[in-house]
Amino acid sequence: MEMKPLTRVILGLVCLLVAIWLVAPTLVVVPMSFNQNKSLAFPPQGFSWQWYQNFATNPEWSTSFLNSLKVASLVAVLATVLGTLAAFGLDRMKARPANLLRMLMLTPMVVPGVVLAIGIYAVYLDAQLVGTLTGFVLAHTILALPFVLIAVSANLEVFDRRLETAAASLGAGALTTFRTVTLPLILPGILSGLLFAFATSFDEIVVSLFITNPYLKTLPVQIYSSITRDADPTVAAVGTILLFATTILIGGGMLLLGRERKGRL
Amino acid sequence: QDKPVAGEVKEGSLKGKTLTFVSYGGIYQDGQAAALKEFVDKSGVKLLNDGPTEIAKLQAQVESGNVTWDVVDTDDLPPYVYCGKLFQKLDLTKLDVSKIPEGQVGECSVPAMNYGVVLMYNKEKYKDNPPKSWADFFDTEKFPGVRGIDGSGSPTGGLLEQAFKVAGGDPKTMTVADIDKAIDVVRKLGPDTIFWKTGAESQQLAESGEADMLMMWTGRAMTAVKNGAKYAPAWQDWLVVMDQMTIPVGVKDTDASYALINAYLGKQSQEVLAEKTSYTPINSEAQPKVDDSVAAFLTNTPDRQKQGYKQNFKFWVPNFAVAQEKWSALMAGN
Amino acid sequence: MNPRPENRGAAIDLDTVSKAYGAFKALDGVSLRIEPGEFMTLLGPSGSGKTTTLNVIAGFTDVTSGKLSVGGKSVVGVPAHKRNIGVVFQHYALFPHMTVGRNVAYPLTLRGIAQDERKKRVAKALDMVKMGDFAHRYPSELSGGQQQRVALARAIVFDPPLLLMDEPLGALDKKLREWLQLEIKRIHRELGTTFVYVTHDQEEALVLSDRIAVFNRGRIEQIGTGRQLYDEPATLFVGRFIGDSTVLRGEAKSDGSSTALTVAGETVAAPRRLNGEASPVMLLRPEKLAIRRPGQDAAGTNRLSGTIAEAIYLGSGSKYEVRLGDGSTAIVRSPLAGESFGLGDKVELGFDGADAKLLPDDSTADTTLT
Amino acid sequence: MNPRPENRGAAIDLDTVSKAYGAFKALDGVSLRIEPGEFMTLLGPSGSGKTTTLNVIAGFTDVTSGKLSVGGKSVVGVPAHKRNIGVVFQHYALFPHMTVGRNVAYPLTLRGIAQDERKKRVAKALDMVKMGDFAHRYPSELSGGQQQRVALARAIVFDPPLLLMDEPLGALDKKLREWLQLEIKRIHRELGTTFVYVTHDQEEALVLSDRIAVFNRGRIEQIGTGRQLYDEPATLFVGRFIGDSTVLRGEAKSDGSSTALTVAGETVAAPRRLNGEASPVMLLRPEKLAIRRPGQDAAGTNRLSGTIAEAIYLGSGSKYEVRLGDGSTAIVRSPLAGESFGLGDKVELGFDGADAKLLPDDSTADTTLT
Amino acid sequence: MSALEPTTPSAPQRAGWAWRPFALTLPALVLLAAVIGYPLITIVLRSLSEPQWGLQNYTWFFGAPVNLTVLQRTFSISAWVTVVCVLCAYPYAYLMTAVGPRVRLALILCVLIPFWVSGVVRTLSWVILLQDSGVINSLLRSAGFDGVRLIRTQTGVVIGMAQVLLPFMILPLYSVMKGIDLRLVQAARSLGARPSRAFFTVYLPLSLPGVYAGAIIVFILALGFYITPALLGGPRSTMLSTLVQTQVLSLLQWGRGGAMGVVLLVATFVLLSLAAPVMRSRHREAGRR
Ligand SMILES: Nc1ncnc2c1ncn2[C@@H]1O[C@H](COP(=O)(O)OP(=O)(O)OP(=O)(O)O)[C@@H](O)[C@H]1O
Ligand SMILES: Nc1ncnc2c1ncn2[C@@H]1O[C@H](COP(=O)(O)OP(=O)(O)OP(=O)(O)O)[C@@H](O)[C@H]1O
Ligand SMILES: [Mg+2]
Ligand SMILES: [Mg+2]
Repeated sequence: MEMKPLTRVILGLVCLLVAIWLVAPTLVVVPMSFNQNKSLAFPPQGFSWQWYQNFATNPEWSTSFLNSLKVASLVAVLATVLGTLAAFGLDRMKARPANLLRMLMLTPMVVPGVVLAIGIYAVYLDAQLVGTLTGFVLAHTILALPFVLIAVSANLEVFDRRLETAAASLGAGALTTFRTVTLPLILPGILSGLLFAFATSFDEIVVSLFITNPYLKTLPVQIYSSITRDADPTVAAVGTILLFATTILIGGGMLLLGRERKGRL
Repeated sequence: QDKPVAGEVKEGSLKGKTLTFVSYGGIYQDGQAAALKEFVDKSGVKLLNDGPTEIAKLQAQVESGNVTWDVVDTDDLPPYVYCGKLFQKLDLTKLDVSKIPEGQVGECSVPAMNYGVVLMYNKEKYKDNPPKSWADFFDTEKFPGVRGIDGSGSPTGGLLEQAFKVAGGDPKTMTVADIDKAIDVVRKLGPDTIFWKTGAESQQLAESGEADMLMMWTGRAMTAVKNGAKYAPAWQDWLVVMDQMTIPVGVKDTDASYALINAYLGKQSQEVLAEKTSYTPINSEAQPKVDDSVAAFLTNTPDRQKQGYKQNFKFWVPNFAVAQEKWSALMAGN
Repeated sequence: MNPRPENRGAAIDLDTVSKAYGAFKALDGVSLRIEPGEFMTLLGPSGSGKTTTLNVIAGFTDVTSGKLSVGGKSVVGVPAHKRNIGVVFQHYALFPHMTVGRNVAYPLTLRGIAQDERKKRVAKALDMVKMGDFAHRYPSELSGGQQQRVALARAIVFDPPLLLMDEPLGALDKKLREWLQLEIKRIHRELGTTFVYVTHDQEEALVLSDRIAVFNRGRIEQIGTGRQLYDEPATLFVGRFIGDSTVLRGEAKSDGSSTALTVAGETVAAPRRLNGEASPVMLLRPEKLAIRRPGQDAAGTNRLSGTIAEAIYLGSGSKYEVRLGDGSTAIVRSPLAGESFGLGDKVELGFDGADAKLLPDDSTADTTLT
Repeated sequence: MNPRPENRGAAIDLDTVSKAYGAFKALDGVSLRIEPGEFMTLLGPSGSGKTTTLNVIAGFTDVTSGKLSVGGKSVVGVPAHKRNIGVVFQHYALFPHMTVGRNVAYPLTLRGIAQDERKKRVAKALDMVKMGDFAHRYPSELSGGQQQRVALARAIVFDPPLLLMDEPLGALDKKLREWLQLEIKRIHRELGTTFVYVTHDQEEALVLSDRIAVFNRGRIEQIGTGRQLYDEPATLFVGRFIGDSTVLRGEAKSDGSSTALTVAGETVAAPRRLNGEASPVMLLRPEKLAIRRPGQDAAGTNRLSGTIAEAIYLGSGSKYEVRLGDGSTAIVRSPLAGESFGLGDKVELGFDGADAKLLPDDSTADTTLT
Repeated sequence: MSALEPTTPSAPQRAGWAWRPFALTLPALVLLAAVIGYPLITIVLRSLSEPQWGLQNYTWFFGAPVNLTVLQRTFSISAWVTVVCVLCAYPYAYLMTAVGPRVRLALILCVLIPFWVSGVVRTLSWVILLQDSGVINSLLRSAGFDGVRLIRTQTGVVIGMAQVLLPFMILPLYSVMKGIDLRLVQAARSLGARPSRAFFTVYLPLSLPGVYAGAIIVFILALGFYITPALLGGPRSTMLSTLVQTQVLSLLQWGRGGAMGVVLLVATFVLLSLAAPVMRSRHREAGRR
């Protein structure tokens, strides 16, 4: 879209501010992680690696971190698959039932966390799911599902369905059409759904606090207990590690994937 | 059967058994686990640590008849409020409570450790004329400045009683209607009052100097000072607080739970606990080796014990729900 | 017609098919039988239901009522991708995220055709539409006509026994169109493919088709060869839609063997009886009308006088619009060799009564014809 | 040409405009002057740069080099919305989130035209394209041709002094197209609007345009009236692109006043000198060729023998493709009245040397012509 | 080659997707029913049955002014957060579609990074940044603005919450904007629309699905926020979740907590269904059958 130079400058500035706003609180974590004292004060004092050491050597931290990775990855996949399927179904349904079902699927987002958490806990006690990987994955998947649903639905709204017809006419079955035509074109939506799902699980605390047990703790549970009982900068160290890990992973990944698709104008 | 002795464990008595001990995690629970190490080694029990303690979670277990927690460390009020409902009435013949300070053993609980809620003030702000008591804390004219109050959830009975005193009442004869009067005193502190939500936040408030007078847990106060906060405590009427050891209703092996608690109450266990966590032991014979900065905030010295203020349990337990509701209204800006 | 012996094309049978969008009937009882290997063209005004018919055959549109079979079997419930039908969409429907090459290779990939073979066939198809140099472009980097050609190549590349084409050459210049018409004819001849073809170019329809179905408002008005439609239109609509025509209206009188029409005082007659139509009209093709200066020697049995209202130079001849006495317009085509007339010239038109077609007046039924 | 006196149309001046996409030159030094009120048609093969030219004029595409002025003023840097140009896009570009009515009202709303007036003008424009009943539909609920008509109405409704139309009638049937051609002509005449028009329909180009610019590979080959292009093509490309043509190639010999070409043993001559072209070709229009059975009385000074390779029935006459001795094809059109020939018949073609055009052979330069 | 496979005449004729759409939603629905359907029903039942059967929990909810204040505040803070998110995310997402791959990468990173640092930690960072002695106030002071109160105000809460939720707005928006046919904007320009006009009448409406998607996520998530308003706000920015938390976790007042949850749920759904017709426009409906 054409823009006046002034508009362009203003847009750039606004976005710069937004970007700073987005990353500033994350960056604050970095200096805090090198604090010499066991404190989350800012500005931090002294310099020390001890919190990183703590993260690496204390099994509570490292295992909970790995657990979170595991749970979040499974959740991301499961929720994305289920959510995308559902978004499709809804997209192809008559408006009325679709709206109803859509609402239903949004409930996990709306019900206050505690209320849901205790409900799920009661169910899990009966089903022997407390503190199990399955338990975590199922609960988090439910919580993540609405994000995937919404993100994918938004993309389906703007997707040109005539292309699916074209693919079918060329001999592509439903699945193939989906894989070769629909999927690549709504991929941005699915990817953002996937990210949301992963992040939801990775950061979920309220339900996790209830369904956790000594065998299986996720990172947020660990962070929570750490932060409620003592101001442990290990939390900041974890934050910093995540920050750099993601920057490298995402940045590197995107650079490696290389050339942007230039299909669409 | 022999009278139990705190800290004594029968060799191999719990071999093959498993106990789940629930507390609040972090260094506190680490310390508790260390304190119980001897018990575990000797009895041969397998000890699992769980947490954090959520009463609602416990309730769900009790209601479903599927109780997986064997010994639970809780805040000070719940064992009184839910005594008999969620927590077993304790059979004191199975425990040695002789070394526990006066008046701390409840019907359903024994204390897990002591700490205090202490008034901390900014030394630089008040210099020569520091606040000395809760009365000063509530006096914004003589002592202007930002106050920080525990807003992490439940009301602190002791604080409300102090507030009620400021309003001219006598906590000993407090009635339900008086709760409002006490809360009004807090409300009058004005919009500048900070209600901190986590211990970490209170510590952070002290270290950054945001608040001039802070109601703080002693452990946090100690850490803040250690980290360079220019704050000092006013010990007069510090509020005695303790975590409680309880046994939930419906545990599979009650005796094993008793054995754990009894071991926990032992002198040596309590010394280990204090050294690891800097909380005050509840065995009066315990002599933990701690450095000066920690010692300064231990509450079990005779002096401290004299200055301490115990809340009126008899009043708060039945009125807990009412107080909570009124307190929530204050917290919600009403 | 005349299904070729080597025939592998599929037969299509539409039986009183209707398709409604809400209250609006896009198709209204369409019955159409297409023989294996036949080249059937759908002709009709904009919005008359041609694309909808193709969509029904291809399986993209559910019918509201009616039956459909392809290759002798009912295809109700057969999903589009199993019908093995090549489709050129009016809107192209190229995949924006694939290059031209991958777009065209797509149906082959789906059929598991080996890389080598695939490359060869893609190259061949692209060469046929003269897009060989563009395999690496994305659709957004092509001109309109180039996109259309890619769509054509994509539909043809996998040799489907049935090809549906919705104005596949509409965006192309004459030369290219003629070249591709030849190619399409070749495919039709060599492979015996059944074609259902939509075009607005009547010449194209005449050149390519075995039969033509004329659509109007969701119905088929007539099906027949190009000559049949031109010479023997079943309705006034068809007569006016196909080719140029002059329509004479007037007071009608019918005797035993012929009908006379009085147009603005002049009477013309045709040797056919009225079939009870209240208001018959007389339809004349431009080449059946002879044009000359008034009083010149006459051809034909009937004559009408008028004035030249428009003269159009057509390269290979001239086309005149002649205003008649009743204000209506007659269209006359004269070869370059003939006499030429200027605007406003008074002329006389002569024609043979046998060349006129008497038809019932259905012109109120259609608003898209002027 | 001949700008009308009441003229409010805008003049356009393109001065050696080039547009490159990477290494590919979509426009390569195009210079084009369009007079105020002129009707200029751009003709050319698919991908030759017509749409790009329109985009440059409308301001959607930056030029790589060259100058452009509209209405006498340079429009470099003038944003598209200030150019006040109506555009019918080849891809329609209807707003999918607005009804037909709101689509057409859009330019009026932008110009702050009052509701009443707006309604009237929208209704008029929609009626003109015969879409009056569809005002409440969304574009996705229309057929291809209906969408195109809405696009047309939207471009016309605000009476812009300059209208750019990219195949505005391409998806319409003949009748509707003729009706809209008349409307476009009327607008052109009554309002003096300048038109830049892209079409693939040569008849349409001839009917509508004052002048035609023939594009080829990003360049303009010739600009002139339809007759000029047909009768006096400047290049072989133009000659072959416009209308049917027969191209004779052979050994050439030139004397003082005429040039003789030997085609498969038969020699034909044209009364013009070679202008130094190494390999001249002779271009003949179909109607300049007379067809007859061998030995029959001859017309014209030259004759060639051949065989009927294809006979096409065209409604108003026949078109023959005649295979000549050297394997090339001659195209002949004969009126319905004339004699008719069958496939394989031996025939003789006669023509007047004066009717043949001698042109340099540039056929290697273009691959899209067969 | 036979043209067609044998057919099953009874199956419905369908383009592309041979499965019934409902089947596609089934797995999600089953999981939904299993994992939260049951708890949800229990909650509703408990809100009606504890301590006795009846509506007492609801009359209590609507009888206590503090609840209504907090409910109203919850919605208004969420609305503000949503507005701020839309306003900030829109230009940002747009820029993402308009720049080259390198800048886009940087912009995407800025969006994704906050995702990975625990929400609790991030909120603590905000406390540090916003507090009176914090970084932002120091900056403001040196710029001459003294005594700007950010922390413990609703402004502070909105700033913090919006930052946490911004990625949920930006990503759906970006993915929709990427698919917009810019030729339509050209068309608008040719018809006489100033860039701003073309933007508001064409680009914006076409990007609305993304705005709606993001806004719904943000708004609903904001409704349930607990930690951030608690830490960044004061008593005057308490949100409903905190009250629910207190009722359930501190008081074991299931009935009341449940009733609050149900009220929140119903209120949200009412709002959503009011918004639904706006969100499903007819021009898309047309493409479906
Ligand atoms: N974005 C692009 N990138 C690369 N090449 C392009 C791009 N857009 C157009 N072209 C090329 O520029 C040339 C001219 O395109 P243009 O659209 O002007 O053709 P046209 O004359 O309108 O053809 P048609 O009649 O098929 O519409 C074409 O060969 C096309 O492939
Ligand atoms: N989704 C829809 N909703 C309502 N009416 C529709 C829809 N799709 C098509 N129509 C209508 O159905 C009729 C037939 O449309 P169809 O596309 O078959 O026409 P067509 O013969 O292909 O016309 P064209 O030559 O213009 O492409 C048209 O009048 C059109 O407006
Ligand atoms: Mg159509
Ligand atoms: Mg073009």
